[in-house]
Amino acid sequence: MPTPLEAASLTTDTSTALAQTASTDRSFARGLMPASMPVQFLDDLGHRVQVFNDDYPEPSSQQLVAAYRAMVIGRRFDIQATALAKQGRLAVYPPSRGQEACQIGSMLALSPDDWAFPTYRDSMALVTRGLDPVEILAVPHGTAHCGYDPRASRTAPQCTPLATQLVHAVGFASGEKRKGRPTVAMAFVGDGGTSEGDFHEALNFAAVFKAPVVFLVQNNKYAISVPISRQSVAPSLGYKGIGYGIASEQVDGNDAMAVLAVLNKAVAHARSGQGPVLVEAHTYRLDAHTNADDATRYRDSAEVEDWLRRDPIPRLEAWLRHKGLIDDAFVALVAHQGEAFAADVRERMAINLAVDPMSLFDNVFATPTPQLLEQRAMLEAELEAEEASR
Amino acid sequence: MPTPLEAASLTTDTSTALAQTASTDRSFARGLMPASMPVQFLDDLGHRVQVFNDDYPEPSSQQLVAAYRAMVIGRRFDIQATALAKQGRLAVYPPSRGQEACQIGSMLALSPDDWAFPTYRDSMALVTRGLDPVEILAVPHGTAHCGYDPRASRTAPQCTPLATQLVHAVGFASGEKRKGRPTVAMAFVGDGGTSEGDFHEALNFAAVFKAPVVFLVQNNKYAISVPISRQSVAPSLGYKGIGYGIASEQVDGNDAMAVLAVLNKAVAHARSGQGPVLVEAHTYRLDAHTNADDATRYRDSAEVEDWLRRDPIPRLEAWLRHKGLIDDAFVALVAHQGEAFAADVRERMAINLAVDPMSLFDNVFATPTPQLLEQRAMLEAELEAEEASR
Amino acid sequence: MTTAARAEDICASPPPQLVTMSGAINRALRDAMTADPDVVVFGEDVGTLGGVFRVTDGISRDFGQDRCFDTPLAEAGIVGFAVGMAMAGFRPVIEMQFDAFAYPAFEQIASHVAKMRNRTAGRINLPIVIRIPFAGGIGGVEHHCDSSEAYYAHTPGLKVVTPATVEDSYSLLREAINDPDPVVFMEPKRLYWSKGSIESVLAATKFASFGRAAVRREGTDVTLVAYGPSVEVALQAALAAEESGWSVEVVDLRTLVPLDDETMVASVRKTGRCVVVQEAQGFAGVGAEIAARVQERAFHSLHAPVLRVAGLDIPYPPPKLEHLHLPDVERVLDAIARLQWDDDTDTRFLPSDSKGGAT
Amino acid sequence: MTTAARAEDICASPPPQLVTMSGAINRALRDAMTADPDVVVFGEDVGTLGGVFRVTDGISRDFGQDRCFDTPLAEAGIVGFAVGMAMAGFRPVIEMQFDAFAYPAFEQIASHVAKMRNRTAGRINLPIVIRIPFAGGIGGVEHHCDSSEAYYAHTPGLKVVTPATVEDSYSLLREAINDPDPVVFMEPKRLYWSKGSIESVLAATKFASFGRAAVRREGTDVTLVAYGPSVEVALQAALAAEESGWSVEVVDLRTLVPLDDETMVASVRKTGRCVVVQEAQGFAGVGAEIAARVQERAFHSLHAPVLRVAGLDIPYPPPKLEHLHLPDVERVLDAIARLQWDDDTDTRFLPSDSKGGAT
Ligand SMILES: Cc1ncc(C[n+]2csc(CCOP(=O)(O)OP(=O)(O)O)c2C)c(N)n1
Ligand SMILES: Cc1ncc(C[n+]2csc(CCOP(=O)(O)OP(=O)(O)O)c2C)c(N)n1
Ligand SMILES: [Mg+2]
Ligand SMILES: [Mg+2]
Repeated sequence: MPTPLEAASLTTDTSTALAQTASTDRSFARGLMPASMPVQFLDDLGHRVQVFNDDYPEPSSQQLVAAYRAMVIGRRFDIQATALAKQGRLAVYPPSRGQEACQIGSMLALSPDDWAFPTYRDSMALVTRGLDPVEILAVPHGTAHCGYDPRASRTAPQCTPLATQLVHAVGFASGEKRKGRPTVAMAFVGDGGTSEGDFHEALNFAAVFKAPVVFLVQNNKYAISVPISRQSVAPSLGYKGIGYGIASEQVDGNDAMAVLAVLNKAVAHARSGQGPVLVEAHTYRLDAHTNADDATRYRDSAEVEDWLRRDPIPRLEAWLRHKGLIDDAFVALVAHQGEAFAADVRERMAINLAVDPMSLFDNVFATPTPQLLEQRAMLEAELEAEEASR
Repeated sequence: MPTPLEAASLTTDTSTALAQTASTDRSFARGLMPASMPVQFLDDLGHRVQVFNDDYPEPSSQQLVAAYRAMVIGRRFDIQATALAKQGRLAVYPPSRGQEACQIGSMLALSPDDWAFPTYRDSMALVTRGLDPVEILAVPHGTAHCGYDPRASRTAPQCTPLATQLVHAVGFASGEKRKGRPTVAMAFVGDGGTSEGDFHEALNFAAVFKAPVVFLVQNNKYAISVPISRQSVAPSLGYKGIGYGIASEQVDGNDAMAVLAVLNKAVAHARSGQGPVLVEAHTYRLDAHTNADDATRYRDSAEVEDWLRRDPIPRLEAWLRHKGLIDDAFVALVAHQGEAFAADVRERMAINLAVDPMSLFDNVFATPTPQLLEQRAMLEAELEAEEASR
Repeated sequence: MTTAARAEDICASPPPQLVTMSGAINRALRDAMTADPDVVVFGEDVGTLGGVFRVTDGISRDFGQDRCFDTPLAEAGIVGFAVGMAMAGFRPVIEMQFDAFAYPAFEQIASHVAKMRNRTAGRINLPIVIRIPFAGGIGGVEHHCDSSEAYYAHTPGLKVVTPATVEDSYSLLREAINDPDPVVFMEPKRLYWSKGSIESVLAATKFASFGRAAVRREGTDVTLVAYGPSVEVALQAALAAEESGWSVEVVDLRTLVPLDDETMVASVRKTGRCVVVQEAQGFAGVGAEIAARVQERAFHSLHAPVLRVAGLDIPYPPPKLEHLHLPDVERVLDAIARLQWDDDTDTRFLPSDSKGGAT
Repeated sequence: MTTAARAEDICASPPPQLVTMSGAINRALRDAMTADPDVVVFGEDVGTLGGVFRVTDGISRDFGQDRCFDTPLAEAGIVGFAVGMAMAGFRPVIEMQFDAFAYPAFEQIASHVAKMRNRTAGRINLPIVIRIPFAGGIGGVEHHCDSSEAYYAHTPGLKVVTPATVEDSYSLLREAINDPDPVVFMEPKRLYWSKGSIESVLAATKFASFGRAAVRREGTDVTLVAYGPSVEVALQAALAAEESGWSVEVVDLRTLVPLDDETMVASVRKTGRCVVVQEAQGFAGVGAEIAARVQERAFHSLHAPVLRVAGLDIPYPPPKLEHLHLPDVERVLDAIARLQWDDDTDTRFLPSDSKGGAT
């Protein structure tokens, strides 16, 4: 883990000449730089690789077993949602199969009081957080813009306009800090989203205000059809942190143990008042962008095959079995729980929820304007007339 | 100078696993990183400092003498414009006194066919480019949005919305490259402007499209009243380049010899097809933000005094005298030329230029819409009526 | 191939081949690129993928990565890059993936694209076309269904075009690309799959002129003024109104800037009544401009106020409720019915305490 | 201190102390911050400097850097940061330095600030005030004089407020800060130095309600509807018109969203004629909405079309020409004169070939 940002604060009260840069030798810069290779604990087969970074304590067995279970359930949910989209029960679904280690690791690293600022793709993460899957699916189901209660779940609405919610996370985390609360905000963005101006502004605000935010870049190698090589020619997206004075890291995003180790530390770093952290997780989107997308147009199956060999679930499973932390019975149990979870989603999504037409006017403002009241009256009259004519 | 960006292109066709990051060890990163201390050739007294970077050839004597002359004239112009603003002949003027080394160096490093994309503050640079000072002052004079011909002068309009013209520079440079022309674009931004999302997007587009752009950040320590310490806590603004895979440098912005050396090389780098360069020049705005600003509200005179000792003009003068490249007579001659230049500006600005009211409608579109023709007719009638009633 | 083509030419009037609107736009891009090597297409996913609506399908393959390419994911960057490319002599046609995703570029559009010609006294013009798939009716989720035309129409220096037919989508886009000034080209998403023939416009030597509305249907009792996705709604309403004995004229504006006051006003002078139909939220939208203009210019011809049927003044609703938000035939018919054929003011939807009149 | 203050209380009616509009806004910020510790002020240069218009003068010093502080220079960042702060329980009052410099934040404003309450079914509300110094008339250079109110007024979920008097600037801002929803608070730059008394509103227990226009002057022949910087122009025109024998009523809208249809329409029902005055370019602006609404609701009371006097449909001109762009007394008088007191349609400015009428 990078050293704390003391050096950065050194620069805040210089006023003369080159004093600001006097403290900027490479050793300081190195303190903010990610490891030269992504942090990895387990190789593709689930063997423990040689530890090369003592800074990251190994996650507890308990956390690892929980991660395994959550990954299995998360994936089952994701597959179920994809199926519902294919059946037309959902208008659209952006799957995250293959990204389980990031999705689950990010949530297990948080305390219940922390907040998440997810994107449209982070549904597995929300399932892991304990949100009702049917509420999560309200958006693709077409019944709501956000089906869950963000305050109760401490989870901001899944954000569609790319990178825009990162700044919210920064303002929120900074606000919590100002209120004396120890909340950390976990802010999600994709590789493509890092190109947006809002990503830049969020990182800079976070650094300047020392906001307790962990920025998790899930570099799943594509922004819809555009490969990362056309998105950025930086050595790694993790190298963006230094330009803001933000401690940064890169991690093997398909290695749940490594993701947890890095994010546990990142969350602790942020919570301790040392400021934000940027983490790039190298992972892969195994499915198409959404069910409406045709991934064969822009990538070949060999590439997908290659990534299937790095599947995060068997990898962690192999390690946990090797350590004797789980066995056949447990694996079967978790698989069963996954099935039950999916069955529940299927069943409850089969019911068509009625959406109150008048809700259109309820939350534009706290109190509807006269203009909205007129429009409400019009719609009411229309619906009554329709009802009457039936 | 950083090594060329071959390494960056290595990353563009990886498709598997962590291959992308395999090439991202620190030695590559170092290739993009600025020097740990700003490049300097002359100390505050004009003594040649020990060369610590062989990568930057010393500028020619001819270029240095030209720079001296241009700095003297540039400053004289700036002082004259400031005076005109105080007298109310200009509505507003953003002075750049103290930033002569950057303003002049940036222009002398360009070929006549290159383009500049300046900000509101870069008026001295435009004087150095040979633009008519009265045309430059048309904006603060209130007669035009841009008084000069950008095509003839190969200089984009001085840009007010911060950092927005950086992207234009990138598109333009990329377009020139696509047309097979060897044009380089010099794009200007202040320390404050680096916080805008457009700065980020411009750097990324430039890197991805390998556009021949030199981004010159004049870190004059303030964005109106906001000091750099509240703008960024990065080790240096020059450290932002690596996050895009852009070769970067930082330079003593009050040392004209260093600025020229670094920018000469940066322009050559860009022109040779190696992609963009980011240069942070550490300098200082000696005057207020504009004549409407009161700098005593946010900084004390001791700080200004301190920077006066680093004045770029006496510094270069001392060196040139020491080397026997200029003498009293030359110094006097240049001072005289500066006075003559200022007198010409004063004289020509005393004339109130008539602005054609009907020009309001001429360039909204190539051909006015019917709606504009109606409004034109209305104004015409009004002016005729007014004329008649006199 | 050439022989085959000739053979086709000789065959007397084959049935017109139907293409979709997205196909017609694709064809317009290709024809413009063939006609002028400076025309380039770029944006998010417009290259290999061919765009999320497949509007640029195959163009990158057929014209090469230099002529049609993907950019990094940043809309302000895309628009700003287009400004620079135009300054270097290109004619960029850029795609904003969805309406609400053009908002990050708003500063570039409003402060630069719209104003560069004016700022430079005509020395730098920006022949840029900004294509924006817009509006709803396709069950899209939030941020994918905004009607944003008023933001652009209110910004001096932008031409704003919105085709309602397949033929117009080809013809107006060709004209937009030829135009020396920036054009915001708004493509009604729900019409991408609509079908029509473009054969006559392919053969034409001139494209649809900006500032010329089209009377899509003639009538004598009331004029419906509409544009883009609402033209179809207006036409359906006209058909239905016929059954109630109203003869309805439908004017399709085609370009919002410049606006064809003449055609619109001439129609209302003839019919004496007018309803404006737009999908965008009504408040301070383009429909307000049309209503204001019609009564300014045809006041003494009007037998009733100009009414507006517009989207509700609410954020675009979730898919299951969008049908309640979108102007439909019923709502247009209701507005027609309220055109004071019996000379009474309609107070039904006014707040009850104001029915009395003055405060 | 306390004694002194009491002594003052006892003194019978001292002459009212005059303050500038910028002073009144400063006072409103201070009073709101004193009343509620969750009110925070931030933006570019609002701290030590006190803002480029000195509106936040001394607040950082008196309330501390925690309550009033400078941010990095990034408008989308500022607005997005405010969204997060509001989610954490604060009531941010943020400043966009000038009108055109709010455009980089357009996505944050239109896609988040305006929609968060609606998106979350009321679970997250955003009590944010976005202060925007706007409009021209101060000889400002390009990008510093835009009238951008229509962009916000057209966006559902935003309240849009624009004071025309010193008293209102205090009262409406206090109300805006108390409002549970986001408010775009547009401050007419040229009125910053205007003077007035705020003593009565300081003493008031309630602030100006949103959605309540003010009749600034009563009259019987014609209604001028105006807001923000144009109210003063309308009042001057009313005075001048009196000399020509016209009795002119002036309605100051104060809030554009919500809009006070009632007051506006009641006035027109009384006078029978209406001119809308706005500084913004006219096309598809707020004035169009007002004209459309007035004729919708008071059609049978109108003796002439509702006319608009607005800025020209051009980019804001350089200072030496701005007087030709800005609606002035002459132009308003001319519009009043054209209100068909003699029942003729005015065709003077129509393109010559259309004077005949139909196409
Ligand atoms: C501002 C904005 N522009 C465009 C889009 C359309 N869009 C949705 S997802 C996407 C790709 C995002 O890629 P990435 O950030 O890598 O995330 P991923 O989908 O891979 O998780 C695009 C372009 C959007 N949602 N927001
Ligand atoms: C987008 C935008 N926001 C705000 C402003 C107002 N403004 C003009 S200059 C300035 C400070 C710029 O500081 P910096 O980039 O350091 O350049 P300098 O003035 O020091 O040369 C500000 C905030 C602007 N011009 N554009
Ligand atoms: Mg991705
Ligand atoms: Mg600066």
